[in-house]
This record gives sequence, structure tokens and C-alpha cells, in this order.
Amino acid sequence: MFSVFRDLIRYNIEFAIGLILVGAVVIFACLSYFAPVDPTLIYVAMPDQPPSGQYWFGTNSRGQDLFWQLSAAFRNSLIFGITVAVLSRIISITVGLLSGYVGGWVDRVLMFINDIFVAVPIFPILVLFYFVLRNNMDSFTLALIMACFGWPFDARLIRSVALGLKHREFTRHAVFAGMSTPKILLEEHLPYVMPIVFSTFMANMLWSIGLEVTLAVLGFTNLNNPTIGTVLYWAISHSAIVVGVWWWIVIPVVLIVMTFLGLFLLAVSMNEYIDPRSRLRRMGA
Amino acid sequence: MTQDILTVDGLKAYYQMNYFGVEREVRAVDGITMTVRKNEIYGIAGESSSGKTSFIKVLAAAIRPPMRVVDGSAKFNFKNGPIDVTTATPQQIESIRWRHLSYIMQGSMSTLNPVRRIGKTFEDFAKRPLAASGTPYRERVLGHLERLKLPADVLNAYPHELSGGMRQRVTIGLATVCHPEFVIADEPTTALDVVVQKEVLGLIREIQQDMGSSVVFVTHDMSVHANMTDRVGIIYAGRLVEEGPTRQMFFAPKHPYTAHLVASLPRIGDTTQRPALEGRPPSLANPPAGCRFHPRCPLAIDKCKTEVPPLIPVANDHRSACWRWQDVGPLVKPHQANRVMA
Amino acid sequence: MQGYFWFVGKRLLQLFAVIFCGISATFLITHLSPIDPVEQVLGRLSARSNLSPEAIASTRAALTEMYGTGQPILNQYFNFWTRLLRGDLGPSLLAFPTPSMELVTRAMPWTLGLLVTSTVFTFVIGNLLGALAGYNPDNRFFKAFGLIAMGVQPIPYYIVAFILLIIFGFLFPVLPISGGFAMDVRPAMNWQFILSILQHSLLPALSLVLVGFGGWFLGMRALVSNVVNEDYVTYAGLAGVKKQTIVGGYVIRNALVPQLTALAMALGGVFSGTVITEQVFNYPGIGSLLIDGVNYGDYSLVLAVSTVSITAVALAIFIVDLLHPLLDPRVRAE
Amino acid sequence: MSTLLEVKEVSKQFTMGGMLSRKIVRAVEGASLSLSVEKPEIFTIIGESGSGKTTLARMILGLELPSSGEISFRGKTVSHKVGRAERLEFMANVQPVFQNPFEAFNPLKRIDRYLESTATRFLKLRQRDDIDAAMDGALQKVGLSLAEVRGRYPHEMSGGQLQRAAIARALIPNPPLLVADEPVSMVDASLRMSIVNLLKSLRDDLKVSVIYITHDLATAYYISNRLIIMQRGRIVEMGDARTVLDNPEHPYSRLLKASVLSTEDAGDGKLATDPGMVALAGELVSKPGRLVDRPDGRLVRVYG
Repeated sequence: MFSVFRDLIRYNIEFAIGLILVGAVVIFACLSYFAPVDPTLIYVAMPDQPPSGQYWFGTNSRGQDLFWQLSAAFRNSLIFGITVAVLSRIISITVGLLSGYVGGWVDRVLMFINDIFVAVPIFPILVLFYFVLRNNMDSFTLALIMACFGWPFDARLIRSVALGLKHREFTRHAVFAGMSTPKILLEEHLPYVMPIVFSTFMANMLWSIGLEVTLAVLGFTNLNNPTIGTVLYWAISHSAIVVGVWWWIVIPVVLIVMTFLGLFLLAVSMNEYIDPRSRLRRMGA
Repeated sequence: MTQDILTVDGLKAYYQMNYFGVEREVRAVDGITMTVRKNEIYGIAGESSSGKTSFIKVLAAAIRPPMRVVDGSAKFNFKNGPIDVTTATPQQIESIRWRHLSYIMQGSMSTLNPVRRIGKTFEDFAKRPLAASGTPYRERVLGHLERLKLPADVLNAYPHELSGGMRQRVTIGLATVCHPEFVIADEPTTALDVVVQKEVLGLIREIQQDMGSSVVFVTHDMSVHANMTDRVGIIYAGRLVEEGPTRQMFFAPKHPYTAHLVASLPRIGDTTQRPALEGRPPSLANPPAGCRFHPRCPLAIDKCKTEVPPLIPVANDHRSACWRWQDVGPLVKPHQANRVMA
Repeated sequence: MQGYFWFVGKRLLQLFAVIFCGISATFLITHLSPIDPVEQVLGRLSARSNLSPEAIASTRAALTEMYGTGQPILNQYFNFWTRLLRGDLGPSLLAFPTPSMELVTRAMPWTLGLLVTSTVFTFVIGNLLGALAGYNPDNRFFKAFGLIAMGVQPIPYYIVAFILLIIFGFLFPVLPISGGFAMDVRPAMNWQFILSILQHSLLPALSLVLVGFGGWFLGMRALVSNVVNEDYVTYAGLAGVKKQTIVGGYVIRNALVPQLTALAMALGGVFSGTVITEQVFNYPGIGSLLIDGVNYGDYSLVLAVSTVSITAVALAIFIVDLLHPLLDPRVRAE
Repeated sequence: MSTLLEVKEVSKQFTMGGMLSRKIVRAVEGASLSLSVEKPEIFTIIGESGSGKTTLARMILGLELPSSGEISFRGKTVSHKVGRAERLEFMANVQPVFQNPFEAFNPLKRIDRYLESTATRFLKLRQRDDIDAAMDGALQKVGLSLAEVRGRYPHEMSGGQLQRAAIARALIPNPPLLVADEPVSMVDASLRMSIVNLLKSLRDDLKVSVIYITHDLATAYYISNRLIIMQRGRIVEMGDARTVLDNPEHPYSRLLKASVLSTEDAGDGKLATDPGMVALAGELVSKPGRLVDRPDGRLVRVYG
């Protein structure tokens, strides 16, 4: 595992860049644990100060130090993304492996449900939830709902791998070695889908954070909780660009692009590492 | 006096790979010298990862990285002039493809475009080299299909609608419709059932005789070689270890590996114990010194461990690369054993 | 042909099931909430205008009858479907008393026009360039293209739209950044109007294209770099088949099959994208309607937009699925 | 004589396609055979692709249920739809060997993991030493040892060694019956005979019965006691291996034998098949016919 990691960093430029970008953002987000100010308070600093030695990222019109504000926002958004990714991974692994291995009517029922989740557009549903729950919609509820919509595509991917594994001879050997179905799924098949799980984990984080940003910018989340989206929401509602407080918009956007690009590069490079055919191609180049 | 159509001289083709920091050089073809004559079927036998597939890739001018020809040459002597496929330009190779040099690939399921009708594939493959269109082209193709005992309506079918035997006959049809001078056949019958296999083999042989072309026939199955080929070459760990007329190879092999391959074939009507060869073929990335077969060879002596035996003539038209070729005798005498049983 | 008929039948069944389940879900979400739509509507209404107590009482009666609140949930569910099948989800609060369905049908052409053109354009161009990039992996131009696509692809819709807005609205104000057409143009079938529509749709469409393009480009590039290693492509190469034929008939044709499936799966996401784009550029489509509905607490409008969008996406997926067997003869045989 | 395995009038049909476009494929029709406890033998099922030989093997292993008829092992019906304890008991007695040795073990896991699981499950062993002894014992039977196998991954071993290890795993519970589905068709020529010879010695030395499924008449002749020849789901000929293969009676059996590439006339290029033979064998596919006894002990399907 470690050597794979080392080789990836050394020989895959995309992975290295992705790791540096994500690493920088994660460290920045972790700084929020040492924040001298509570990021939910407003008017604790001089408003509208440009970046300086005292305020590295400047302050916003609500009198918040943007450095600590953004640090907390990125922490919350990353945690949110990870929560959605973990939850939806659990669903997709369970559904994918079961559906592929057990087959028959279990497979048909699960795939039917899967088809419905694929076809229902998530955005109106999320808006509907916000519409109904309003201020009861905290970020964990949102994560739960998104996790419910974030699994179908990946479950299909895992299922197609599991389907292949089911007919591999070692699976039948495992059956005749007296292993139980859960043991076969967890110990024989899960290692094969782990690479997919990792790469879709990143992609899923991208998707959920992006969706959260969108909802927040439209004002459809709890706006007092600092996240990437709510920072932008306040910046836009204070017409930051028009007023000339450009750093309020530019700095978060740069950080977001860094995060997304980093996560995407990690997902892509891992995907490439998994896919032996594109691996061979690289070898030939 | 027959004339050679292919002359391979000291051919070396290596895979040079560098993947995530692991550098490897696999010497898949390591100094092969041989010739193929006009109007003959030359069989190439070898186990998996013996280098036989890499060898015919070179012959088919399908050399792509990470494989590289390191040394030697492979010259064809076609009607439109000689050509060395290891040094020819892409344009030169383009000019011999299908009209002079064609190829039957293994795995009939994957060699045909799944979303294209057979007729369209025939057009893609044959229209340009045949330099014909309209009625003459159609008649040529239909006539050829009839020759292959294929109904004309396969042209309207998609590959998945045909049985394995039909598909293989279609690929043979594709490879031979332009009457090429040289055909490379890579395990064309391995996946087929015995009855169909024999039919398809017979068909390839018939067409080869009709066209008067040469065929290099690759398979690991010695009993196919016995019935199909005029001469056989045995490849072991990237080298040609023995070569000779098929009959001689089966009844008087002069290399212990060949002798073993022949002896281990079971036969109907014979239940005498068949020997098995233990051990595994060497890794081509790190082959043993000297004769590459020595770790598994029952006849090995110290010399075999250090000195590479040259491929030398041992009988009429028969070459072997073994220091002790004179001590190699057939392990089982087929006819004799048969008579005992009967 | 008969095979195709059965295929369509099976997909049709699936279409109905998806629509049914999706719409039932919207019903459940809205009806399991503690909010009483009737009281909400009345609250909003009385806050805005000075209605007499009698008027409020009669409106309440009418609304209760319509929403069916107070009845057992099964009855409500049944009423909901009967009303929906009649195309009546009650008046919109936003533009009281215009029926919300009418608002939706009015906004629909804008969204559809924007979506269909940008999706088709993105799909075609993205796949074509992706295929060429996959077939010529060492071409510098395509390599650069790949880098750009990689850079843009992961950025959320909102940010892309927002950056475009800043560039074209503030830095180089050359394109209209808001609305469906210019204020001083009268809606009519003339060039001025059509030109205005096209002008206004350029930025929203561009944002959708920018975001969608990368995905198709990168996906197709990866697929093609796999397909070129398939035996049938190698074999055609060994046979000296013309390069254009190999690229078009062998590589792209085969790589397009999974891309079509991907298109069906991506449609839901594409719809979500337009909602945001419309909001950013103030475009008079269904997305803007949805957001206005939520901000206004317009219960029936939100419900109408949700049901219509679920049906529309399911239908679009259905149509894409129907193309599948035409591209892949193996599906036809199934 | 008590029966070990009894296959009685077994048929299997598969429904292809969805619920709207049904197509019924008869994979196996009315197959019967039985093996006795006292006389271990290698019983061969010969057939080409689509003959139903693999389906029959899957039914014997209880992976598939017959559509009609019954398969019983020591008097108990074979099925996967039984309690886990009963299924495990069956698996302790009947073990499989499959086609591809490189696929026999999960490439990501160590080989001994499967041997160990088999030993703990079926022999109910708990002590480390007992487990090791059981594993080593089984490996010795196939010419390997625990020291050679322990801690190694599949890619570190040759195809022949892997197939031996797979057979060793199957031998751990001391099963009286092995079902070997094309065990040598993916093994290199130089190693093939070592596996075939091993199966032979399992029968002769360890008294294990083997159901050997193959398309290769030559190895079937070499090792089997009795055999059946299957054509499109039907048994067309059954009997002593030598009797049947030396002198096949059913047209299809004769066609198969005639299609075997012999090395006797190596170099002569004899590849002609009598088209009449192919046509005759093909015609019989559509006719049910019935199996009749012959004086030499074989069963042959006759028509009309």
C-alpha cells in the first residue's frame, strides 16, 4: 500500500499535484482548530480591510477575518464532503457487491431502485427538502439526503466488477473452501473494488461539495454555518465585487478551484492506476 | 528448387518497460534465424510466454512500443519486390498489407468489429487491395465465401449473430480474399471444438494450396502441427531450439524439449504411461545462462549451463540447438506402441 | 425489428415506474413535513394585502378542499394524482391566481431551448474532440486541450457561471448578462427579437457548455484510448484499412456506446446545472421559477416544477435509451 | 455395492431472454449415471461446447438445480438450497477442480488461506499444528509441501503448481469424489500430463473417484474407466472407455473420434472429414431416440 503511494507520487505528476493541492487545503482547514476567533461571530474585526500583514486574506464587510473564516468554512465543507462520500460509499458497496454476487431477484430489485435514483434529478429534490425543512436543515441532514442520491452510479460500477468476480474460479474455490457469503464478499471481493471506492470517493466529494456550494449560494442552507458556499453567499449579498472588496470573492474562488482540481486530479490518477489498459499505454509511451 | 519467401536473420525483439519506476527488459525474441519457403506451411510451436507471439508480431510488421527490434532482420521476398519489415517505412508496409501479407488473429470473437456488419468489414479490408468495386468486387467476395462454404447472407450479419466456427471462417475469408502471398495464422483454431477445428484447418490448407501462398501457423497444440504443417519450428524461451520437416520432428526429434512434447501427447488406443515435464518455462526478463532449457532437461550436462548451443544442421533439412542432440531419441515410438495395443 | 419493439416496451414500463416513484417521492416529502400548505399560503396572502376575515375564510375553505389537507394521507395521495393528471396543481402564490402549471409551461421552452442546444452541442463536440485526442495521444494541441478540460471540469457550475459573469459583465461588458431578451424589444417573430434571445442565451449556454465539455472530452478520450487497443482495431490496422474508416467506423462507433449510457445518466445533473445557470443570469426558465417559488414559499409552484422536471428528465433518459440499440446491434438481439 | 453418486433422469432447461421474449434452451436432457462407493474410478464426460457437460457438472456440485430428475449423493438429494450445515457436509465429500489454474486463487491473497479455510471448516481443526499437518498432508499427495506453498501468492507459482495446489485444497477433507471441469485445457503442453497423471494416481493410490469433464478424447482414453459422450444435452453413448473409444458406435461418437488430430501420420497433412459423417451426426440432434444396451456393456442412443 505504502509503496503504491510512493510510486504514484514519484511517477504520476497528476497525483503529485493533486496531493499537494489537497494537502495545502487540508492543512489550511485544520488551522481552524487553532482559530483565535469564533467564525460564527460577526463584526469582530475592522470591516473591508484588504489583505495585509495583520489580516492575511483581508476582512469582509461583516467584520470577519477572512483567513479564519475561510479556514473554518473549508473545514466544514471538507467534513461535509467526506461525510457524504463515506455514507454513499457504504450504500454503493453494499448494493453493488450484493447485487453482483447474489444476482437473481435481489439484483433486479436493487437495480430497479438504482434506475429510479439515477433518473430523478437531485437538485429539485434537495430544494424540496429545504423548502419543507427550512431551518431544521442542518448540514448532517443535508449530507444524509445527498448520500441517498450519491450512490447509484458507483453501485453500478461496483456491481459490474462484482459480476465478473462472481464467475471467477477463485470465488467458487472459496465457496468450496467453506467460506460464508459475507466472508467472500468482504475478504475476497472487497479488495478488488477498493480502488474504485477510493477514486469514486474523491469524485463524490467533489460532487457533494459543489452541490452544497450551489445550495448555499442560492440561500438554501443554514447560512450561519460557515461553509465555502455560505462565504460566497454573503459576499454576493454584500455585492463584494461592486463595492470593491474583491478579495472576499477572489480568495475563496481560488481556494475552491485548488480543492476541486486537487481532488479531481487524485481521482483521475487513481483511476488510471486502476485501469491496466491505460497503464499499459503509459508504459508504451 | 523452392525459393524462400521469408528470411529471418538473427532477429532480436525486446520489450523495454518502465512503469512507476520498475524497469524491465523482456527478451521475447532473442536471436532467431529461419526461413519460410514459397508454398509451404511453416508451424511455430511454443508454450505461453515463449516469445512466439512476439515473433509473429515482428513478422506481421506490428511492432509497437514497448516492443522494439534490437537486432537482425526479417526480409520478405514478395512479387512486388523485397521488403525488410523491421526497417521498412510505414508507406512501404502499407503497400504490402493484405495483398501480399495478411494475418489471421486468434480469438474470433474479438477480431471482428462488433458494431459493423460482416459485409462492411469485407469492404473495409478488401476493396482497396483488390482494386475492384461494383460487380467484379461483389463476385470476387461471393465466390470466395462459397469457397469457404459460407452462405452469402453472412455479409448482412453482425459478428455476434454467428457461431464461433462461422466467425473463424469469416476471419479466414477476410485474410485470404485478396490471395496474399504470405499468411500469418496465430492460433486460429484454439477456441474451436474438435469437429469444427478439423474442418477449419482443412479449409486453411486447401486455400493455401489453391493460392500457392506460404503460411506461418502458430499454435501450442502439437497434434495440430502434426496434421497441418510441412515444417515445424519449436520456440523455447525466445529462441528457436529445433526446426525440421514435420514428420522428422515427430518421429526423430533431435532436441529433448521437442522429444518431450511429442512423447507427452496421449493417443487413443494407447494407455502406456506418458511422461510429464516438471518445472516451468524461464522468465524472459531473467533467463538462465547457457541453454535455456537446461534446468528442466534430463540430458543436461555442465556445458549446457554455460554455453549457448548453436542451431546446427543435424539431419537433412533439420536443425537443432542442443549439445547432446545425438543422444536424443523418441521417448515413445508411436507406431510401435500402437501395434502393441492392437 | 420485433426485438426493438420489445425493447421499447420494456423501457416504457421503466419510464412509467420512474416517473411514478419520483413524483410519489415529491408528494411524500412535501406531505410528511409539519408545514401546513394552507396556513402558509394564507399567512403569505394576508401579509401582503388587506384581506377581509371573510375572504380569508373562504380562501381557506377553497385551499383546504384543493390540497385535501386534514384527510387521511391515502386520500390526499389519490387526490394529488387526479389533480396532477388533469394538470392542475392549484394557483401559484407568486403570481396569484395564475395556475402554477401555467407558469411552468410558460418557462419550459426557455429551459428546454437552452438545455437541448447546449447539451447536444457539448456532447457532439466533446466526444469528437475527445475521440481525436484519444486516437492521437501525443498531439500537442489535444494535450493542451486535455489540460484545460481537466482544469475546468471539476469546478462547480456555480463558480463557472459566476466567473463568466464577472468576466463578461464587469471586465469586458460585451454580452448581456441578465434576462431572456432585451427590455426594449417586443416579443414577436422578428429578427430583432430572435437575435436578442440568442444574445441573451449566449452566456448561460456558454457556462453549461464549459462545464459539460470537459466531462465528455475526458470520458471519450479515456474510452478511445482503450478501444484502440481492442483486437478488432489492431486487426483492421494490420489489414491496412483506411485511417478515417478505423477512427470513424471502428473506434468512435464502439466508444460511443458507453458514452450514450453516460449521457442518460448525466441528464439529471445537467438539469440541476441549468437551475443554477438560470439563477445567475436571471434567465426566465424553470430553474428561476423553482428558486423564486422556494423563496416565496410557493407550495404549488415548487410541486409543479418538481413533478414536471422529474417527468422531463425521465423522458429525456427514455429517448436517449431508445437510441442505444440503434448504435449497438448486440442490445437489439437481446 | 452401494452407490456414491446417483444421477437419475436429470434434465435442465434454461430460459433465455426477458419475460417477454422467452427462449428455452435444453442444456441437459434425461441424463443418468451412477458411481459406486467400492470401486473408485475416473468417470469422464466428453462433449463439445454446448453439449451440457459443464451444466451437468454444476448440477452434480449442487450449484444448479435440475429442472427434473434427481441427483443424490449417498442417498441425499444434492442442492444448494439446504441448511448451511448440510451443504458443508456435502462439500466435505464432493470437491471441485476447475479449468484455469491461474484463476484458482485470488491473486490478492495468499494461497494457504484457502487451504486453511478448508481445513478449519471441514475437518473442524482448531490447533495450529493440526491444521498445518492437514494442509501438508494434502499437499504431499500432489507432490508439493506446505513449506513450498506457505505465504506465497499465486503469481509466484507456475500454472502446474497452482493446479496442484488447487487439487490439494480439494483433497483436504478427504472427499471420496472430485469433480474436475476441464482441469488441463488451460495448462501448457509440457505440464498437462503431470496433472492428468496426478488424477490417475489419486484414483489408484487414494481411492478417490473423479468425474473428469473434457473435450479431449485422447486424455479421456488415457485415464478414464468409464465415459459418456454428450451431444447437445443428450447422452449418445456410454460405457467402458476403451470399448467405446476404440470402436465408437453412435455416429456422433464416430465423428468425434474421426476429428481427433492424430500424430500417427504426422506430416502427411490429412485433414479431410467425411461430410456425410458430419451431416449424419447433425441430423440426429433433432431426434430424441432412446438409449439401448449392447452386449459389450455399453449404452447407445438409437433412433427410429
